[in-house]
Amino acid sequence: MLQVGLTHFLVVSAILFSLGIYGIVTRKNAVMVLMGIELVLNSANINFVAFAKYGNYGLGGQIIALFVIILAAAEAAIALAIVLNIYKTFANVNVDEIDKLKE
Amino acid sequence: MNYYDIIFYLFAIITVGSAVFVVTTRNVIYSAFFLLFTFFGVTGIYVLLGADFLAVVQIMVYIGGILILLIFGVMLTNTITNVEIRTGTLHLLPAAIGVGVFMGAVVSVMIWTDWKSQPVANPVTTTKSLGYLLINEYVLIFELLGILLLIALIGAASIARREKE
Amino acid sequence: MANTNLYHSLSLITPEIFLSVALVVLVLADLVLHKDKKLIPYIALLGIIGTGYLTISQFGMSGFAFQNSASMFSSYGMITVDSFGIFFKSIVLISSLLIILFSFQSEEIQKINDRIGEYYALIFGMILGMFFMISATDLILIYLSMELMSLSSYVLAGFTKLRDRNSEASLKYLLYGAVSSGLMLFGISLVYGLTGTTNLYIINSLIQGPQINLFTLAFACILIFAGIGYKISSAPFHFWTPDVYEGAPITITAFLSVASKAAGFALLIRFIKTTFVSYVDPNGWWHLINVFDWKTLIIAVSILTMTLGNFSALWQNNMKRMLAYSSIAHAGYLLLGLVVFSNQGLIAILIYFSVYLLMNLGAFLVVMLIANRIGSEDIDDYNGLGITSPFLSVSLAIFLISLTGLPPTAGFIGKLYLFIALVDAKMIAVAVIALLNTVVSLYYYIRVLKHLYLVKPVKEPVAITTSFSNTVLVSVLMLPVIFFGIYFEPLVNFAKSCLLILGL
Amino acid sequence: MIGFPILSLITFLPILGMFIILALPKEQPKNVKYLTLAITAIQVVLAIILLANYNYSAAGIYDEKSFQFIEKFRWINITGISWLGTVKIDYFMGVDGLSTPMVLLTALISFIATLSSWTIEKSVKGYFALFLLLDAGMMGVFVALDFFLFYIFWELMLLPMYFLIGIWGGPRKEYAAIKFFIYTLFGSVFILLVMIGLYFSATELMQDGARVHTFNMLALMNPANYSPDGILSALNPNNLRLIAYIALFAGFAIKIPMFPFHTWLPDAHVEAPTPISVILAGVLLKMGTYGILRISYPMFPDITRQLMWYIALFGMINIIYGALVALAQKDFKKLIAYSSVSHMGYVLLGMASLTTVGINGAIFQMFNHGTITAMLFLIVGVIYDRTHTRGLNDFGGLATQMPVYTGFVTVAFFAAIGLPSMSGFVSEALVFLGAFGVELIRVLTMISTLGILLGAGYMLWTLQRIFFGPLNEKWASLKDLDGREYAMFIPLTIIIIFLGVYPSGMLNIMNTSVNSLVSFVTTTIHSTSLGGL
Amino acid sequence: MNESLIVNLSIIILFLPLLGFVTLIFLGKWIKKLHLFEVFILGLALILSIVVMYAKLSFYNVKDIVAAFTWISMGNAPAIGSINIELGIKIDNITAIMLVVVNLISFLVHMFSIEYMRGDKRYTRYFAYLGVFTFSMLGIVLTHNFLMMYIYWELVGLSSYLLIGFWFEKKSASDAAKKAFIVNRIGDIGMFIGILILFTQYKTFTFDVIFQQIGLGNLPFNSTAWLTAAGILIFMGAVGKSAQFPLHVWLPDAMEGPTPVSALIHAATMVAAGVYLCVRIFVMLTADAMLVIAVVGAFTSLIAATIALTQNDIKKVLAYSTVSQLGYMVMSVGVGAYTFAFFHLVTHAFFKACLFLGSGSVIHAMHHEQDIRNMGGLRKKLPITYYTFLISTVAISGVPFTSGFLSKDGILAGTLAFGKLTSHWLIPAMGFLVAAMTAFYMFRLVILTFHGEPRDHHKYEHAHESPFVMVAPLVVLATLSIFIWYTPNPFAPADGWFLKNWVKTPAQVTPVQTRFEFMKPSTEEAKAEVHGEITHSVEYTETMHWAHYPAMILSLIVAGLGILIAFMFYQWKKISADKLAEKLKTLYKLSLNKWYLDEIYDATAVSGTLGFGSILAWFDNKIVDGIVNGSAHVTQLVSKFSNLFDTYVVDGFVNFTAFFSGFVGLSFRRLQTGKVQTYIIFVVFSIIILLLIFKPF
Repeated sequence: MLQVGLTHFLVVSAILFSLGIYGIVTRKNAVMVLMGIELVLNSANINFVAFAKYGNYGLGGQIIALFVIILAAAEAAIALAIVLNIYKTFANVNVDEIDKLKE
Repeated sequence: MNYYDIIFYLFAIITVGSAVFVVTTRNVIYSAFFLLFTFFGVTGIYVLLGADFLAVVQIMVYIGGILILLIFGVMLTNTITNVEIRTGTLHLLPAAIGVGVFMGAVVSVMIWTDWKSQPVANPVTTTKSLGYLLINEYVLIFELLGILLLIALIGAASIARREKE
Repeated sequence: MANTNLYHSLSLITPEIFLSVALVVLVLADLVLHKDKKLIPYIALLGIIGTGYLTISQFGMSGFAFQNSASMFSSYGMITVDSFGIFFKSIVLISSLLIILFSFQSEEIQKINDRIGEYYALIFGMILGMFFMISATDLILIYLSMELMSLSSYVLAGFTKLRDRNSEASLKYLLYGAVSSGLMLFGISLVYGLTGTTNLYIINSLIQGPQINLFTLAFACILIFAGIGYKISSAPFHFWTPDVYEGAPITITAFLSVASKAAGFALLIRFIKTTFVSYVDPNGWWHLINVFDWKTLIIAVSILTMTLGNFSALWQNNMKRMLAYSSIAHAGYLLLGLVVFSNQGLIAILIYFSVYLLMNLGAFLVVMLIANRIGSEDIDDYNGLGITSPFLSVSLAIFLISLTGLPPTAGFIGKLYLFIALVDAKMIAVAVIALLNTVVSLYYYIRVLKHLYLVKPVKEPVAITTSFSNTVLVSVLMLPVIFFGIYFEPLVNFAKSCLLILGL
Repeated sequence: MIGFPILSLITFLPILGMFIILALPKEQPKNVKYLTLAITAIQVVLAIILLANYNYSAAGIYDEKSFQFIEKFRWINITGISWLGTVKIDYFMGVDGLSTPMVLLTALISFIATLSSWTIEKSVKGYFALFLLLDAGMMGVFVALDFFLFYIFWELMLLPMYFLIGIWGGPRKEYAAIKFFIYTLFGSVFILLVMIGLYFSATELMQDGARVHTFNMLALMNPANYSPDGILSALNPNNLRLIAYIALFAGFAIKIPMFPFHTWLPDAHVEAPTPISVILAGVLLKMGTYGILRISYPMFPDITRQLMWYIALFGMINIIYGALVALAQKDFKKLIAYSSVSHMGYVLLGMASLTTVGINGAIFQMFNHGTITAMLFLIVGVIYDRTHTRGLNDFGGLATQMPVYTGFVTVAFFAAIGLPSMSGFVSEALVFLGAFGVELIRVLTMISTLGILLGAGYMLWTLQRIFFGPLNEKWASLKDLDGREYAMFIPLTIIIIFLGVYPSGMLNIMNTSVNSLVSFVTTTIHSTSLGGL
Repeated sequence: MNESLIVNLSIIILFLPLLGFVTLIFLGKWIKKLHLFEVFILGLALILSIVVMYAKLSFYNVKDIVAAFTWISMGNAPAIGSINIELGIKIDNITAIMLVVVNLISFLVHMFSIEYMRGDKRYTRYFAYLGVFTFSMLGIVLTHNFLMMYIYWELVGLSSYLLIGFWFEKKSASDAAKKAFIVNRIGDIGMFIGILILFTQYKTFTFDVIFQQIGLGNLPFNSTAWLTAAGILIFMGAVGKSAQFPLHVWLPDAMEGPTPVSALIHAATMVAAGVYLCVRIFVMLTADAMLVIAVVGAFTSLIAATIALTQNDIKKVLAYSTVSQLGYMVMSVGVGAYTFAFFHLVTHAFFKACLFLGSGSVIHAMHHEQDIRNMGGLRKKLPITYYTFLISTVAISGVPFTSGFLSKDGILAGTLAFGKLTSHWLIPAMGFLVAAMTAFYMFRLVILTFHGEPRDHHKYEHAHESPFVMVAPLVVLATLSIFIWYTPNPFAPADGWFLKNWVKTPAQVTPVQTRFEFMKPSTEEAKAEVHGEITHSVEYTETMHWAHYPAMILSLIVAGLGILIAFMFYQWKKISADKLAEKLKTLYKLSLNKWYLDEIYDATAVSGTLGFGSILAWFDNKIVDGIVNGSAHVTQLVSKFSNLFDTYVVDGFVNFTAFFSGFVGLSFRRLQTGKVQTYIIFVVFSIIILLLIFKPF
C-alpha cells in the first residue's frame, strides 16, 4: 500500500480535483474561483502524465498535459480580462453578487 | 518505503496541503501564495513521473505566468490600501457535501479501478521526443493552439482595454 | 510522417485552413484599417463565402486526416471528413453568414464599430473551433477545439460592454464553461488512463475488450457528457444558457443558439457513434457496445431538458431569455433523435437542425429588429405591435408557430420526423411526453402572439418599418419555413445525403 | 365528372382570396368584404356544382374507385435508402357520402358567416384574411384523403381561429382563445402520434409492386396492408391498437367537444365574435365527429366494436349533461354553447350504434346541427349587436318589438328542440332509431331521450325570458331585422325546413357511403395475415 | 267515387289549412281581412271532409283506404336489409268521422273567432295558428304510421304552444304555453320509446304491418313484456296529450289561451288525439297494458272531477271537466269498450266545444270576466248562449236524449261489465262517482253563471248577447248534442248507425295468452254468433247485455242526484256551500288547490331539474373546468402562489395544466438563481445523481 504506484498519484490528483471544485463553488472572489479552475486543470494533468508513465502509453500524456498548460494560460488571460471588466462594471469581483441575470 | 516514496509523499503533502489552504483561507494573497506551493508540488510530481520538460513548463508557465497573472488580478481588483484582502465564502455546506461525495467517488474510482500499470523507465530527457511529436503527430493541435493563443490575445486585449468614452 | 500523408491531410482541411487565413487577414486588416473599418465586415463575408465554397466542394469527399503513424490503428486520424460533418459545417456557415448579415443591422454592433475587427476575428475563432468540433475524432482535439470556441464566445458574450449584463454574461459563461471543460478534461484523462489513447476509433475497438472497468468508464462518460452537454445546453448542464443568452449581444445569442449548438450536437453524435457503436445494421439501427447505457442517459436527459426548458420558458418576460429556454427545450427535442440510435433518428436530427436554424435565427432576427427600434426585449413592450408593424409581427408569428411545430411550417416537419423516428423505435411513451411538451411550449410562444395582437397597448406602439435589406433578410428566413412546411422533399433528400459518419 | 379540379379549387380559393385581400389597400374595407363575400359565394356555387355532379350510388369510405372528384398526385416522394424505404405522401382529395354533406355545410356556413361579419369594423383586412384561411382549413379537412394532408389542414385552422377569437372577441377573449388553442393542440398531438403509428404499421402496394409506408387513409383502412410486426397491427400480440384508438378518439373528442373535454367550448363561444361562433359551432365541431367516422371507425373497426358502449355512454352524458348545464345558464350565448354540447351528444350516440340508421342520423345531425346552431348564434349576434348584452334576464317582451326576428328565433329554437318538419327532428329520430336498435346501448338510448325533454325545457324557457312577457322599456327602440340579416336567416330557415320535410335530399347523399361504412366497420376483421406477403 | 279520389281529397283536406297558414303568415301583414280566406278554406275543407266521410262510410264501409310513399330510403343496410321509412295516409271509418269532427269544430271555432278576437293586434296571426293546428290535427287523424303520428303529434304540440301563448305579454300565458309543451314532451318521450321498440323489431312504422306482425306472433324482442311495455309507453303519449294523471296539469293552465282555442284544441280535438291514439293502438294492447290504461283513466277522471267541484273560474271548471271526460274515454279504452271510447270522443267534442264557446260568449259579454262568482243571472241577457250551454251541460251530465247520455252510458256499462268479468270493481265505482260529480259541478256552473241574481251589476249591465257568427256555432254544436244524430233509439246506442255500422271493435292482435279472459275469442260458433270481427268472448257480449240496463239506471240516478244536489246548493240555497266547505276544510282546500299537484311538481321535478342543472353548471364551471383549469380554490389554498395565480388568471394564462405547469415552471425557474456557483453545485450534484443512476454494476 505504501509502495508508491499509479494509484497514489491518482489519489493526489483526485483530491486536487475535488479541492478545485470546492474552491470554485465556495469562493466569492472571482480570482479565487479561477484558482480553483487551475487546480482542476492541474489534477487532470497529473492524471495524464501518470497514466502515460504507468500505462506505458508513450509521451502522448505529456504532450496533452503540455497543451493543457498552454490552454490554461490562454484561459487565465481571458478570464482575468473578463474579471477586470467585471470589476470596472460592478466595482467588485464577488461572483455571488453578480446575479442580475436570473430566473 | 524508499526515497522515491518519501519524496512522493512530501510533494503530495505539499500539493494537497497547500491546495487545502488555497481553497479555505480567507485572505486572497495567502491563497495565491499557497497556490504557488501547490503548483510547486505538482511540479515535483511531474518530476517524479519523469516528465522533466513538463515540470519546467509548469514552473515557467504556471508559476511564472499564470500565478503572476492571478496575483495581478488580485491587485487590480482590490483596493491596495486594504491590507487584509479577504474573501467571503458561500454555500459551504452543500459544497462540502457535494464535493465530499464527489471526492469519495473519484478517489474510489482511482483506487478500485484496475489500471494498466507496467511502468517502464522513462528516457532521461523527454524534450526532444516531445518536440518531435509536437510537429508530427500533434502538429494540427499545435497549430490550433497557436490560433487559440492568438484568439486569447485578441480577446483579452479587446475586453480589457478601456473604452474611449 | 510521410509528406503525402500531410498533403492528404491538408487537402481535407482546406476549409479550416481558409478560415484560419481569413482570421489572420481579419486581424491584420483591423490593424491596417484602424481608421475606417467599413471593409472589415465584407472581408468576413468573403471569408465565410470562401469557406463555404471549400466546404461544399468537399461534399461527397470523405476520409481521415492527420493519421497517427505511430499507432497500429494508423488508418484513423484526428480529423474525419464526411458528409455528416459537412452538413453541420454548412449549418454553422449558414448561421455565421446570417449572423454577419444580422450584425450589419444590429444597433448594438454598430455602436462598437471601432472594435469590429476583433469582433469578427473572434467570430472566426468560434467558427474554427466549431469546425474542428464537428470533424474531430480525437478527444484532445475535441477538448481544445471546444476551448477555442469557448474562449472566443466568452469574450463575445461580453463584447459590447454596453450594459452590466454583457460583462455578467461573459463572466458566468466563463466560469461555467471552465468548470465544464475541466470536468470533461478529467473525464478524458480517465479514458486515456483506461485505454491509453485519445483517438475515438481506437477507443472504440479497445473498450470492446473485457478488461475495461465499466464503472470508471461510466464515470468518464458522464464527465465528458457534462462537457458536451454544457455546449448543447442540455439539462442539467444548461444553467448558463438563459443568463448568457439574455446578457450577450443578440447576434451572439443567436449564433450561440444555433451554431454552437450545432457543433455541440455534431460532436455528441460523432462521439457516441464513433466511440460506442459497434455496428450499424442494414435497417439503420445503431448497436451500442454494451459498456455504458447511453440510451437511458440520453432519454432521461432529453426528457428533463425539454420539460425544464418548456416549463421555465412559461414565465419569461424577456424575449431573449424566453428564446433561450426555448432553445433548451429544442435541445431536448433534438436529443430525441439520438435516443433511438438509428439512422432514422439521425436524419430527423439533421432535418430538425436545418429547420431550427431557419426558425430560431428568424425569431432572433425579428426580436433584434424590434429591439433596435423600441429598445426593449420585454414581451410587455410588444403590446399592439401586431397592428402597427404587420410584417415583423407576422414573420415572428410564423417563426414562433414553426418553433411550436404546427403545420404548415417547417417546424412541424422537423417534429414529425423526430416522432416518426421515435414511433419507429417503438418508444411511444417518450413520444407522448415530447408531444405534451409541445403543447406546453405552445403557451409561451402563443403568449408572444397574444402580446403582439391581442393585448391593448397602454400607449400607441411605434410603427416599425423595415428597410429593404431587413425585409429581404427576414423573408429569406421566413419563406423557407413555409416552403419546407409544405414541400419538404428537398430538405429530407438533403438530410438523407448527409448521413455518413465514418466509423468502424 | 367535371373538367376542373373542383376540390382543390373549393379548398384553395379562399387562400387565393386571402392573398388578394392582403394586397388590397387598407382604406377601403368595403372592397375586402365584398371580395370575401364573392369568394364564399363562389364556394357555395362550387359546392352546388359538386352536388349536381355527385353520383349518389358511389360508396367511397374504403374504396378509392368509388370516391368522387378524386385528385391524387405525389406530393412528397423521397426514394429509397434500404432502411428508410420510400417516403411518399400524396396530395389526395376526394369526397364521398361522409364528406359531401360537410363540404356543403362548410361552404354554406362560410357564406353566412361572411354576411354576419359585415359589422366587423376593427382591422377588416386582417379579419377577412384570417377568415378565409380558416375557411380553407376547414374545407381541406373534409376533402383530404391522405392522413398527412388531413392533419395539415386540421392544424391549419387553429391559428386563424386563435386570432379571430383573440382579436375580435369579447372581454375575456385572450383567455378563451388560448384555451381553445391549447385544448385543440392537446388533442391533435395525439392524432399526430397515432398517425405516425399507423404510418409505420401499414404499407400500400404501389404500382410497381413495392410496398411503401403510407399516409393514405384508404390504404390504412385495409387490414391486409398491416404488417404483422407493426405496433398498430392486430397481428402483433403487443399491439397498441386500443391505446391508439383512445388517443385518437380523445383527439377528436376534444373538438366535438365531448364531456369532459368540453370546457373550452363555452368560453370560446362566449368570447368569439358572432360569425366565428357560427363557424365554430357550425363547422368546427363537426370535424371531431367527422374525424371519428372517417378515421377512427374504418381504421380501427375491431376496437370500435369493442368500445361502442363507451362511445354511447359519452354520447348520453353529453346529451344530458349539456342540456342540464344549459338549463342553468344566464348568458344567452353560453346557453347556446351548452346546447351544442348536448346536440353533439346525439351525433356520438348515433355513431355508437354502428347501424345504418344511427350513423345516417349522426351525419345528418352533424349537418343539421351545423345549420341550426349557426342560426342560433346568428340570433344571439343580432340581439347582442343591438343591445350589447346577452343576459337572459335583461330582456323580455321582444316579440312585440321585433316580430320577424322572433319568428326566425322560434323556427330556430323549435328546430333545435327537434320539432318535426324541421331537419333536427329527422336526425335526432334517426339517431334514436338506430341506437335503440342495438341491444347493448338500448338503456343508454332510453336515458338519452330525456335530452328531448330538457332541450325543450331550456329552449322554451329562453324563448319566454327573452321574447315573451311585457316589453322591457329599455328596448323600446330596437329595430327589427334589416336586409342583410334577412339574407343570413332565410337560406338557413329554408334549408332547415326543407330538410325537415324532405330529408332524403341529404340522406341520399350519404346513404350509400354509410351502408358501406357500417358493413365495413361491423364485418372487417383485423387479424388476417398480410395478403401477398 | 273511387279510392284514389278519396285519397286525393283527404290530402287536399290535409293541406288546405297549411296553405291558409302559409298565406296568412307571409301575406297577413299586407292584406287586410285575409283571415276570411282562412275561414273560407276551413269551410271548403269541411265540405270536402263530409264528402270523404260520406264516400268512405257508404262505399268502403269495411275497407280501409291506404296510400303511402317512401319518405326516407336507406338502401340495403348491412345486417338489416332495406330500410324504408314511409309516410302515408290511412282512411278507415274512424278517420273519416274524425275528419268531419275536426273540420267542423275547427270551422265553427274559426267563425266564432272572427268576432271574438276582433281588435287583437295579432288578429291574422291567430288565424294562421289555427290553420297550422288544424293541419296538424288532420295529420294525426289521417296518418297510417307511428312516425307520422309522432310528427303531427309534435306539431299539434307546437300549435298548442303558439296558441296558448298567443297573448305572450302575459307571463301566465307564456308560462302556460311552456308548461303545456314540456309536460307533453314528457309523455312524448314515452311514446317515442314505444315507437322505438316497435321500429327496432319491425323496421317499419306502419300500423297495419306492425299489427299484422304481432298477430303473426312476432313480438318485440320476443317477449310479451316488451309488447306490454310498448303499449304502455305509447299510451304515455296519450297521457301527455290527453292530460291524464299525472301529466294533466298543463291543461287547466292552457286556458290562458283565447277561449275559442280552448274550445278547439283543449276540449274537442287535440286532447282527444290521445284517445284517438289509444283507439289506434287498441289492437296491440295486452291485458296488463289495458289495465294500466283503465286505472290511469279512472283515476284521472276522478281526481279531475274532485278538482272541478270547487273551481271558480268558468274555464277552469270546464278544463277539469275536460280532463275528467278524457279520463273517461281512456278508461273506456282500458276496459275494452273501444267503440264507446271513440263515441264519447265524438260526442264530447261537440258538447264540450259548445260549452267552451259558450263560456267564450259569456266571457266576451262580460268583458273578459271569468270568475263565476262575479256572474249570475245571465240567462236573460244571453238567452241563446244560455240554452245552448244548458243543452251541452245536460249532455255532459248524461241526461237521456242527449248524445252524452248515449256515450257515457256505454262507457259505464263497459266498466260495469269489466268489473264483473275481472273483479276490478273499483273502476266502475269510480266511473259512477265521477258521473255524479260531473252532473253536480256542471250544473253548479250553469246555475252560478246564468241563474239567480247578477253579482257584478256593472258588468251585468253591459253584457249583451253575442253576434251571429258567435252564436251560430253554439247552436250548431248544441244541436249535435242531441241523440238523433247517432241513433234512432235514445236508449240503445249500440243499435244506432254510429256504433252498429260505422265504428266496430277491431280484432285484437296480441297473443291470446296476454289478453283478458273476456277478450279471448270463444269457439267458432260463438264467434259467428256475434259481430264478425269482434274477438270478445261470448261472456263479454253477454255481460255487456247484462250491464246495459243496470248501468243506465245507475247513471240516471247518479246524474239526477248530482243535478239535484247542485240545485240544492246553488239554486235553492238549501245547503250552504260555504259552510260545507268550512266543515271539510282540508278536502276543500285540496280540491281548490288541485291537490297541490302543481306545487308538488314545482318543488320536486321542476326545481329538482333546475337545481340539478345549476349544480351541474357549477360543477362544470368549477370542477370540470377547474380540474383541468387549476381551480380557484386550490389557488387560494396555496396562498404562497395566489398572487402569481391572480396575474396568471388575469393574464389569460389559465389552462388545463395551469396549476401544475405553473408550479413546475416556477420551481424550475427557482433553480435559475443567477448565481453561477449555485449552478456549478447543481452540476456537481447532477453528476453524482447520474453516476448513481448509471453505475453499470
